[in-house]
Amino acid sequence: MIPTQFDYKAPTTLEEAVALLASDLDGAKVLAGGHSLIPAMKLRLAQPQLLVDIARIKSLSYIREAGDQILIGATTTHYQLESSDLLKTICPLLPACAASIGDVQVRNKGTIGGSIAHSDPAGDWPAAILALDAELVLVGTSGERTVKAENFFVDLLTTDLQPGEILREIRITKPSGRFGQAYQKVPHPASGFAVVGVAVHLVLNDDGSCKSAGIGVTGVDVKAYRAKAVEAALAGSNLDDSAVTTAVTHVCDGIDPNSDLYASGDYRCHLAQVHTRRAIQAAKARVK
Amino acid sequence: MKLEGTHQLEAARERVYQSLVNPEVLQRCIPGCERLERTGENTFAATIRTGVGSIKGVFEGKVQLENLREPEHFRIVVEGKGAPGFLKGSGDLDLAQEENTTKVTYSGDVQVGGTIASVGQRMIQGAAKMMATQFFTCLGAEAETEVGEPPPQHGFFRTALRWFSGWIKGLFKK
Amino acid sequence: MKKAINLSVNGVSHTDEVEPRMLLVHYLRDVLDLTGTHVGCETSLCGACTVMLDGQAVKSCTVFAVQADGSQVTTIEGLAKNGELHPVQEGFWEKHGLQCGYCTPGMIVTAAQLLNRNATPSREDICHGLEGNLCRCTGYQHIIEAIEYAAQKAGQS
Amino acid sequence: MNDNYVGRRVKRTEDPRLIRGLAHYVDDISLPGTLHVAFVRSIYAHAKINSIDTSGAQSAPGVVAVYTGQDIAKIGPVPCAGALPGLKVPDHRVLAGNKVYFVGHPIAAVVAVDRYAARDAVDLILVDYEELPVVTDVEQAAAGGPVIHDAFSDNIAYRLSSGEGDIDAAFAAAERTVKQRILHKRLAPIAMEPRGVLARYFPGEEELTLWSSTQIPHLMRTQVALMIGMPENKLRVITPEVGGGFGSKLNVYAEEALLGWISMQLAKPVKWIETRRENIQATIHGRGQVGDIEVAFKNDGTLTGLRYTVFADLGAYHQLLTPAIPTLTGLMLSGAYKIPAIQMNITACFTNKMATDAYRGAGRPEATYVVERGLDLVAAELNMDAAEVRRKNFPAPSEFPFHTATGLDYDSGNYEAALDKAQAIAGYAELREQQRKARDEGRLIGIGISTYVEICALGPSQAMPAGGWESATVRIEPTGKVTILTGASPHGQGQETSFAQIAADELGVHINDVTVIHGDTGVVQYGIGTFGSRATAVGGTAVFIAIQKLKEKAHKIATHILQADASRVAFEGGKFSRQAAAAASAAGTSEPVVPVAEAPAGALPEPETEGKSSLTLQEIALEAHIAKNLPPDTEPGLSATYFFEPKNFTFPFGTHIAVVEVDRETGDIKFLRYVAVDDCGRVINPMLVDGQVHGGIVQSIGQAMYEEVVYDEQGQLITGTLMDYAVPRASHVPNFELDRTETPTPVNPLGVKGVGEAGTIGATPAIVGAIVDALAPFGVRHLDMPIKPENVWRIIKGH
Repeated sequence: MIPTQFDYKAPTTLEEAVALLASDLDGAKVLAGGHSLIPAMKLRLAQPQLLVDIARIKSLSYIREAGDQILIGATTTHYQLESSDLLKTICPLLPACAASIGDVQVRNKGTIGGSIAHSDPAGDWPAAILALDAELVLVGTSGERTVKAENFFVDLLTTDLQPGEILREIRITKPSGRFGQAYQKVPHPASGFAVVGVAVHLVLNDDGSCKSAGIGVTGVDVKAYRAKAVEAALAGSNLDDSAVTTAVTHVCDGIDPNSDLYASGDYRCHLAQVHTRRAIQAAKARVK
Repeated sequence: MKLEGTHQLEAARERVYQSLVNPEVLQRCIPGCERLERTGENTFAATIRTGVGSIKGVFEGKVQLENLREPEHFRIVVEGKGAPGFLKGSGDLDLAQEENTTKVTYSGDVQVGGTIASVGQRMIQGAAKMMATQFFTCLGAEAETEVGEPPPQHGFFRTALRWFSGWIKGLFKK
Repeated sequence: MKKAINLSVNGVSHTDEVEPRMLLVHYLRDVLDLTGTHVGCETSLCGACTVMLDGQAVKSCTVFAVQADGSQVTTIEGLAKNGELHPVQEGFWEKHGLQCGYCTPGMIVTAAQLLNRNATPSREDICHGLEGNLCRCTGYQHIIEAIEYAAQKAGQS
Repeated sequence: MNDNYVGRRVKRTEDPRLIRGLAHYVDDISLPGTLHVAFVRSIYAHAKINSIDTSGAQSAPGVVAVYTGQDIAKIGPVPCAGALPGLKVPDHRVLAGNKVYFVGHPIAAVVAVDRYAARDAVDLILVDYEELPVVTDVEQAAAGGPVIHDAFSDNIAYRLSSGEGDIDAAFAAAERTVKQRILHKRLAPIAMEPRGVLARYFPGEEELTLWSSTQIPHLMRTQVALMIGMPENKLRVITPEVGGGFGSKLNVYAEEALLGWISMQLAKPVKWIETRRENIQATIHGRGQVGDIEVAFKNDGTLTGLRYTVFADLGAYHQLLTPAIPTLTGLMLSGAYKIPAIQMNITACFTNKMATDAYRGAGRPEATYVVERGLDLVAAELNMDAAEVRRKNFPAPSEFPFHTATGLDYDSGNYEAALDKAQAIAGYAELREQQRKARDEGRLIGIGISTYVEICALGPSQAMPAGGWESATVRIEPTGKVTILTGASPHGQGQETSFAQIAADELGVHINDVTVIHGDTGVVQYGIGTFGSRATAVGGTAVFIAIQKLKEKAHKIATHILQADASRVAFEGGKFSRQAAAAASAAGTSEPVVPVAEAPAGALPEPETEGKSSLTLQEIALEAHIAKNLPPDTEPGLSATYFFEPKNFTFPFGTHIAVVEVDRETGDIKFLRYVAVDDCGRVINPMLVDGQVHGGIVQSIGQAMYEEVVYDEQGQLITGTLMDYAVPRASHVPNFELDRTETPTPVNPLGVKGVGEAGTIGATPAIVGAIVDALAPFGVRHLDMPIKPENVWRIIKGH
């Protein structure tokens, strides 16, 4: 319940934050909403020496359109995303995913950037941003770089963020054309984390066939992943029940699924299939 | 938790064996091993600073090699204790020459206790998997390195890790 | 290593020096002696420690006091105004929404947030809104009825 | 009795402080200069302690003292009240000696200036462990396994067989039999407020006060006094607000005595508040049985015999009632049925785990569960309806008191009425029809029924380890306010309201003029506590009878002052009146007719009783205290104390019906309906009764579908936080449809039976029965709890 001692800095600019992180590459951690880091600190599983609180950097919290992109600041809270009227219109997958995270208190304080940077194997955001083929903007002392979501998640709790880097922004190409989206989740009865979570972004051709599909899966592997085999099987298909049912059998291709007390790997993959199918069907039904 | 699997390494069996029982290689390949000091013929005192993501701990313990039958078999036992609890792993490794490659078959057991056991149930399998992958990826790289070459560097592991993480499918059976 | 913080709790301004690691819940309880906010788990799950931070329900066991510097905090003690119970408090009393009372302050603060955002919640909305609060006594039914009562009551006034 | 309050939905008088955050639980009490204690606990399930290095902690900032097993030799063992023949009782010290026996076993206590410093110092204590072989499986423990306690030759704490009737003959002559192995996994009670103790020693007065979150302040006082060698009358236990107990605080724990002792060593207040991880590791667990149920029956469904052979997983040590819990299972194996021969065989074993003990229901849910599962198996075997096989074996209302082959005499009952009512509410016949149709459509709907009986109002002292009575003092103060002191200290049940209801009606006063005081051994006469669904039936009865005693005295004073013949003075509407007048004042009144006046400031009023034809209790109380006009040989004051000893237990009963639907693809289980008709005898406050039932059912849902304390093979407790141990949330529970029948008990004058544990006893078999019934098309007859979606999916997939 009680973390070890640490020093705390609350810079008001990103530059200051980057400099502070660089001052102690091993011991400093970024604090955003704190809803991944503080629980670990309370159990003393994480013992950072310095917390750099980026929540006071005003310029990091926003949801806005810029050209054909949606830009989301890293310290935007889950609740801000859940309740964004703009997103409900232009990219409803994001509010839907946000609404399924933890609970209202967590959503009020937890941030999208913190969640993505923590890369919990059962976190919800990674699935959504993978389905949307998002780009992540990382900033460090040597400047800024952009990484595709699918290259960002490396392993269990391990991302492409290098020591000293801060995730600054999430960029998503604004969905266009005839598209439909859905997020399906089986929450763990105790923790609320995804036993399986599947985010689907479908784009249809004029004839109703599938132009492209983005499918992000969380909870199943040590990190969230894009179910590319399913995406490939759907592309060009007419998305009828048999096409979808066949496509989703590939959701665990190349994956060694997690096993824990609640669900074995077999069952997880089975759930992933069922919920991928349900999510695809729900997304299809939402195409306007 | 049981773990087992096989690895095909592009090197002769003797070469692989020598890498596997070489303390310098072990220190480089046991994830987070900061210190490995010989305390007996096949026993070593170890300091391991390891973890995943922001979850980190320092473990003091020992590494022991047993049942050495060069070049076909040995057993490795790793034990560590630290503030987050303790971890113990043991594995039997069997090496078989298959043309120009060596097939390493291993079966082992990992136990954790203390805080990591009581709070980390959901991720322990993933963490063990990740560390075993790191260990074997590293060993593979070491064994495949030509004699006299400098040992592989950290950056190589990071890249290799990415590729290998999908490759150990079926490695773990509960 | 202590940091100075200044925050307003239930409308009263406080300035203190605290260790950065001090959790907001410990600041409220141990420093300000506002013990209505409880601690029920150590993994940010049970919601007993829920308070309003700048109008948003948060788990005060998962916020450092330093993070709340400059903020407005409302705890269960600050919910009743001028001696008049908040409609959710009334609902809990009227509908027997509590037994041992330990989870109650967190439940009430969370329910107040729920009604702020949705004045006419369905049973499902209420259950979804209470995902972050555990109660071991009531079986939730009376809590749900208490919140329905409060919604109705607030709607009438 | 007046019925202004009793039987009505009276809002709780304790709520205003609770809903405003102004109530005080142990951790809310702060004394100046309080030191904080944190524990070093074993991370091994079984190990020898070679050494403990406390030097780092001793010199850490803020640390005042560190204690280990070597320092506490003068503190007596943690008590066990289970006195069974041949019981092995390990020496259970407040800190581990040279061995640890379970994960969470306390090894050292650090005392520091605040909780942060204490916690920091815990990490600085180095324990050198030498691991020993571990036994976590109870059957392995019974079969040999590593022996845990050196003092004993094996791990078997006791064996016991009980029951009446010729069980062998019953099985030999049986037309049919069924047998099923059934697991009752360990559960964690998870009171939302963890345990906590604040101890303050007064060196001058040589007095110790302990504030503790406990269900049994007086028993704790006695036991802690014995443990730390302090005169019992110098020890005061105060139970402030208690944030739930569910049996987990019906105990005397190592920490309670140790904190008292530490306060005496340091002459400072010391506080320890349990963390949730400590709570899951080192507060008692419930259940923990593995057994075989065998039922003998006739082809028409008539039960002829029942045998339950069980291994009970006690854990490493006995807590207060650990060994007694499985024996309670044996008592209730007749369920709601006529079964001529019953036998229970217990093998109770030590394992490298925390002790099991009383968790809501305490041994009785296990009994109800195996009996009800047994009845479902009989129904399946005979292709009978689950309700009909039950109905066939009920004793008729005329057969009460009903003697069971477990040696009990059930007080009163009408089991068929409850079943009929529940079936009517559920629309049972239509439900079965819907189920048939749904199955034709490929949907999996299941209906589960449980017709339970529980044993409550614990209980006659003869049947209890020590004292089954309860006490009450009722006092009318000089100003007319009514004070009730009860030994049944509550932890959420609402006795401040329900006891005040009883008193207000009996005394004809307004409920707000009654204050119920509990949980302070310095104020309240000796009492037993709140557990075993006993508070109202035993404690409430004590209040009721104490009031009658008080009224006898008041009557005597009234007769004297009114100068009337005793037989002509009657108490009605809150007044003692000469009979002629009584008739007039008795005219129907819905509000209490004697609102007690406020005392004028400064001085008590002079009694103005001259020439009156009636006297209020307030007036009599004032006379009794001023004592200038009392009958000869009358003690001044107006109070009465009564210790009520019940002659029997009570046996509430009811029918629960659960309807579930299983998702064929995922194995997900969803409630469609939940109907419960409970009969807890006479009802004092229906709102509180409903609350008790709701809460109990949800704990049953937890047990049936989510909850399980899991130790791995090495004895590591891997469901160590609420991230893995799933306590049901609002979204997990259905809307409950409750109703009641009311069959008063003859055991006490209130006619109340008790309801605190009905939900955890009656509901689990209905829920499991419903899930099994949903899967009946796959040939399933039994599934062990918790039934998770994956279990269901595997069954469906296998077909």
